[in-house]
Amino acid sequence: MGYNWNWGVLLQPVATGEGATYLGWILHGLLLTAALTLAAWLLALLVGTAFGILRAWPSRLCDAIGATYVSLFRNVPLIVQFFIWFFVVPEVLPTAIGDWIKSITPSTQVFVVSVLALGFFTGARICEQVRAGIAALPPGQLQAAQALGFRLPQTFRHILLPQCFRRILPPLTSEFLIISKNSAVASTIGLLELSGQARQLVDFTAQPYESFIVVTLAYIGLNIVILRLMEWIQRRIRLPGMMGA
Amino acid sequence: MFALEWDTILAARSIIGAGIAVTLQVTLVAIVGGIAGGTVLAMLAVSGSRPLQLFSKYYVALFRAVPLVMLLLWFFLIVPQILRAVFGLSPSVDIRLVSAMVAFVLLESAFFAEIIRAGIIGLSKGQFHAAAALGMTRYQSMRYIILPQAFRAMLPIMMTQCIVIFQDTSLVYVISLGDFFRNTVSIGERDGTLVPMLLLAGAVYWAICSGLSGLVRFLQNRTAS
Amino acid sequence: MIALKNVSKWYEDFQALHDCSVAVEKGEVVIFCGPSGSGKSTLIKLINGLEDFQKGDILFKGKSIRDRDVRLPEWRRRIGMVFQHFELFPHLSVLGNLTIAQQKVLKRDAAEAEHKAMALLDRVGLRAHAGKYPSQLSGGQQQRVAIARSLSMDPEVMLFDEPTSALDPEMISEVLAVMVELAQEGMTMLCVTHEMGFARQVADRVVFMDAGTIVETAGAEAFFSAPQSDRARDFLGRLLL
Amino acid sequence: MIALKNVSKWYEDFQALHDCSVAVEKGEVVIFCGPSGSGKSTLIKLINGLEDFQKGDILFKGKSIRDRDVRLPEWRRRIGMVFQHFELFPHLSVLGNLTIAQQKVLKRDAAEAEHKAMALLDRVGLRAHAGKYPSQLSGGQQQRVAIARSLSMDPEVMLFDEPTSALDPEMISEVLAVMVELAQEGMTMLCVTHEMGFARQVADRVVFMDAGTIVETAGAEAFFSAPQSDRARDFLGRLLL
Amino acid sequence: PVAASGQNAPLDGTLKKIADDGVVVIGYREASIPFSYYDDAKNPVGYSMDLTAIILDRIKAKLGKPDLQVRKLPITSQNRISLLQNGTIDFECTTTTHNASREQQVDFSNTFFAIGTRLLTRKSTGITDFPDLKGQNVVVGAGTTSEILLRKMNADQGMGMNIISAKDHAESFLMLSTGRAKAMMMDDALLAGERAKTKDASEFIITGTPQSREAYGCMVRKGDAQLKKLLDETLAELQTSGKAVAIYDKWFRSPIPPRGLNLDFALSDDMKALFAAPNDKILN
Ligand SMILES: Nc1ncnc2c1ncn2[C@@H]1O[C@H](COP(=O)(O)OP(=O)(O)OP(=O)(O)O)[C@@H](O)[C@H]1O
Ligand SMILES: Nc1ncnc2c1ncn2[C@@H]1O[C@H](COP(=O)(O)OP(=O)(O)OP(=O)(O)O)[C@@H](O)[C@H]1O
Ligand SMILES: [Mg+2]
Ligand SMILES: [Mg+2]
Repeated sequence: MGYNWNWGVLLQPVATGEGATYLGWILHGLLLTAALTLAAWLLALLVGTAFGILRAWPSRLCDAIGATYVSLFRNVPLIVQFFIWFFVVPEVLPTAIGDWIKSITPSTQVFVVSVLALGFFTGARICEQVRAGIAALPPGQLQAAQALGFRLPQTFRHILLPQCFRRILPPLTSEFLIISKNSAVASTIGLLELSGQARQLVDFTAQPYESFIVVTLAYIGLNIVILRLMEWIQRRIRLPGMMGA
Repeated sequence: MFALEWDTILAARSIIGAGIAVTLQVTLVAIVGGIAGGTVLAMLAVSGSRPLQLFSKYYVALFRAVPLVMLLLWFFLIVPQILRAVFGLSPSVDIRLVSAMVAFVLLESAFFAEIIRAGIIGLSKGQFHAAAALGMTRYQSMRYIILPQAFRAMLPIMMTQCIVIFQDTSLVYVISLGDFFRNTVSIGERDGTLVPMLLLAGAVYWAICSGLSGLVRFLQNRTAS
Repeated sequence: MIALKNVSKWYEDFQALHDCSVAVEKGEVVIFCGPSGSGKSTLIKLINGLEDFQKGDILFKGKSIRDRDVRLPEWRRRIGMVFQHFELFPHLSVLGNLTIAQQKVLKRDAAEAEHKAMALLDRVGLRAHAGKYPSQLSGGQQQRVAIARSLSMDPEVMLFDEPTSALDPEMISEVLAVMVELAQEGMTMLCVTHEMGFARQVADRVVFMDAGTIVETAGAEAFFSAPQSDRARDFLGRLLL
Repeated sequence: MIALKNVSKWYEDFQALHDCSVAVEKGEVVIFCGPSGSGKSTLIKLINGLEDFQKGDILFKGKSIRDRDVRLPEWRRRIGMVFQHFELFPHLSVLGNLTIAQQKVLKRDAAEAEHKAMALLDRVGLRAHAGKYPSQLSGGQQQRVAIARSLSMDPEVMLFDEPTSALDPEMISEVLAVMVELAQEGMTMLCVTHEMGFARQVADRVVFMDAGTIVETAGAEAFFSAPQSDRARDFLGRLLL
Repeated sequence: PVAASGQNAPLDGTLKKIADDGVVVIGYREASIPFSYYDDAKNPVGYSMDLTAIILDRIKAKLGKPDLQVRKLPITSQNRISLLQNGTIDFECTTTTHNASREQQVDFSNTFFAIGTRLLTRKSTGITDFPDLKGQNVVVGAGTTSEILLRKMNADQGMGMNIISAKDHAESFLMLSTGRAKAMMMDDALLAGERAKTKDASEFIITGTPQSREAYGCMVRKGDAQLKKLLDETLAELQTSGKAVAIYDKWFRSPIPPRGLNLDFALSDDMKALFAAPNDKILN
């Protein structure tokens, strides 16, 4: 088919004269993907837990607020959410703030936006897991805590949430894996994470196969590392006598 | 900046319409192809043959490890000639649409395979034995006894997955395929109305998906009672 | 008709059957009994080729299940089987349960299959329920449908694995009645059951198993009145309590 | 100490309690009994403010639960409660179960809480199990930990809702022994139980409920020897069978 | 008489394939104003498309197939080389810069356009040349020569620019018009096209010293000498006969569809030189 394989291209200095190699770009992309995944997962955990608690809180209003969040963030495609965070949010905020946002270093901007978009999108899924996890606890646990004089926030903090998190740990760690893949959408707003680097390499080297193969392998490697990590965490957090330990 | 210019949207309705057509085509092909491929993979996974089981397992693992964005780019940038050869496409076919469809079918096959496999494993061993005891071959028991039950049990999850697919088709953006979302964005970029157009796109997706999720919940409750 | 020759079977490391041999003649009714976990279900499943085994041989009308030209689906088709938990197909109506294998396996046409199904439903007293779904029937009715389903394939032998043990007491008799009738019509039957009254009534022979071995094989009357082995005596003693 | 005044409670449309009045003095042990669904658990939960009620009033040391300055967590803290299914916190060790509320609610420091916890574990005979998790204990041990957990909050009254009915028979006595000791030390106790031997031993009074109403209140001896109402007689008759 | 010698040689390469299939497939760009972009009816039009049409007529004549089927496929900067290599398209004349790294994979015809890479900015920013970009946000098209040049300049001269890589011209311009970027660097002709799209075109200026001169050529498969020769001859004839200038005036100096805007973009010295002496050289 007339393709000139040239794996050496990966080790060539980049055409932009920035003193890196193309492989270095890919590694940088891998680092960004990992950082983005971790940051977004933490945010998702935070947001998802907060709204999950709202949904489980014995108050119709709180439940409605949580449900609205879930509905909004689950029923709009991720890429649309990325675009809205990136293009719409600075425009609907007061002009001064919007202009300030736009003046931030672009690479920082897209990274932060990516964390927000992925975090809130995944948070909606985690919210539902937290809600279900709390609902699955025996109702006696809430009563037992209250009978000891715990206030509701203390009950959630010390009794319900710790149990809920142990139960939902497997889906929570899967979300980590899902975020690592969804993070590729960040390339659409210009973040040069792994998949963004793959495309940049195609542009600059005219050697599409080499860069795509390397980047795909990087994703598979990342996937395997995360799976191992998930197993490790799940083993660590298991309680004696529970969940088949 | 925020005012939707309805007349420009109206003027662009053919572009938006073409986008919707693409979105629906990709969604439909992904669902039909994904369920077909997923069924085959699930059957391989529960077949007695070790190599087939491994094939199914690694297929699913591979396609679930690679981001959809990468998959779309692979088929669009890297291997369109393979698609052409495999499908015997005429040179004038828009390779982006075919790439998107193939990428989605391959990926969704992996997802549906997991769902259907869970449905099959959820059945008691007795059902397999009962079918076999009547003299049914492996294929016949799958076709007439096991799969109908597995599908029925997994219907809500499969329907939810279909909604996810509908949302995910918007990622064809990365291969410049003009689906509903991309065409909406293009109009916004062209007319300087990106903000309202993005909000419009979000609202349309939200309305459709929350409507469909509501429908799934309704059906679920009805079959449960 | 059916013969097991020194059959041994392992589930991974665990040996479930040790060197079992039984021979069943045409028209005979043989009852298998023994404590839980003794290997009765395993033995029944082996005869129908539903599980693999590692040693020995199983013959049906003189032909080995290991024979190169034996096709398992055909083998199983000729041997009927009734399960403890009925295993009706929940997504098919009663009629559908009775016709599907006739049509797909025996390639009977719809009308013929339906005719046969209705005749069998008549026989087990459930003609009126043909259109219902399994979940709408009582356990006893479901088990009778399951027997009719097996019979629809014109089996030459029938295997029963504790067909009444999942049933409420008041439904046991209606299932046993169908089985008694079958036995009286001359069907060759191998039946795992703890219903000793039924066994007494129809059994030609009783096979007593324990811990994967066949401990004792005897004529029914002899077995119940004077079991040879201690273990069988012990077992019967506890059963009749 | 505790008084219910004409309390009525509805679960949506269903009236679970009709106009119930009881008064319990300091140091009294009052047993609640009655058939299933008669409202015993509901009544106990109301006293602890775990459920809302629509009519009447509940007083604790003369103060109404409806009072504006009553804070429910504090109210509940002062009233101990033991549940049928123990409700230990499975993610915490036995020691953790006993210290967490002391630290978070009573703001005791870790050392003090642990000291108290160990003393209580000693008292229920489980000092050696402090480091285990609830799932590693037997039911009887779990319930004794639950009692110790309640006591760790220095309650002025203890409520028990069928504390032994989820236990295997051989474990009931070890839990009852702890409760008898408590009663003898002068703890005010309200206890739902069907253990009539225990009731006879410790009860000052027995309250008999049926269908959401208090049918009879009597001294323990009087109740067991000569119940006034037909329903109580009937209930006792069936219980002693 | 020039063409006659060609007609005698046996067909090979792409021309043979076209003759065999009875179909020729060309690539076009969807939004490169005024070279190749959609008119109101979603047909690709533009300067490059006019040249392509003339080339296609030549091919039909050469093959003696006036009814040769023509199919048009939209391409992007990312897939154009792949699609050409794998035979999806037969050639493309759009806006592809002829450079050395691409020569590894494909062959280029005679140059049909020459551009300089410059800046588009709002007049109000006061930016007039590249040194003014110090510490500013600047947008370029991802994978373009401009991106390479700008990043190089940034690294070499420590200018502290924040460089945004946008995936296409439209997105680049969006960054500029929404204020995310102070300036946009690209091929000057394309800058003129982007500027012409907007309603407040007068607020924007094209400015700055050209950082590079680039030659657009048609891409053909590597080693396909016969097709390249046909393209070279066709383009040279257009350029020397003055027809090319007429086409240039049509797209760069007159109102163009869909909105009747005039780019008002004068013929550059490079273009004049090119039309005087057609060649297939890489500009520096
Ligand atoms: N699939 C299996 N894998 C591993 N061990 C098995 C399997 N099936 C049965 N066994 C073991 O083989 C032994 C015999 O089992 P089998 O079901 O044949 O006993 P049974 O006589 O039918 O008992 P029951 O009266 O309880 O039905 C038992 O110890 C059982 O645990
Ligand atoms: N959360 C609830 N919602 C609706 N009805 C309830 C609820 N809890 C209890 N009930 C009803 O209130 C009535 C009294 O229940 P309660 O649990 O107090 O009975 P009990 O005397 O403790 O019975 P048991 O001996 O079975 O524990 C029952 O009919 C029960 O069905
Ligand atoms: Mg069995
Ligand atoms: Mg109760």
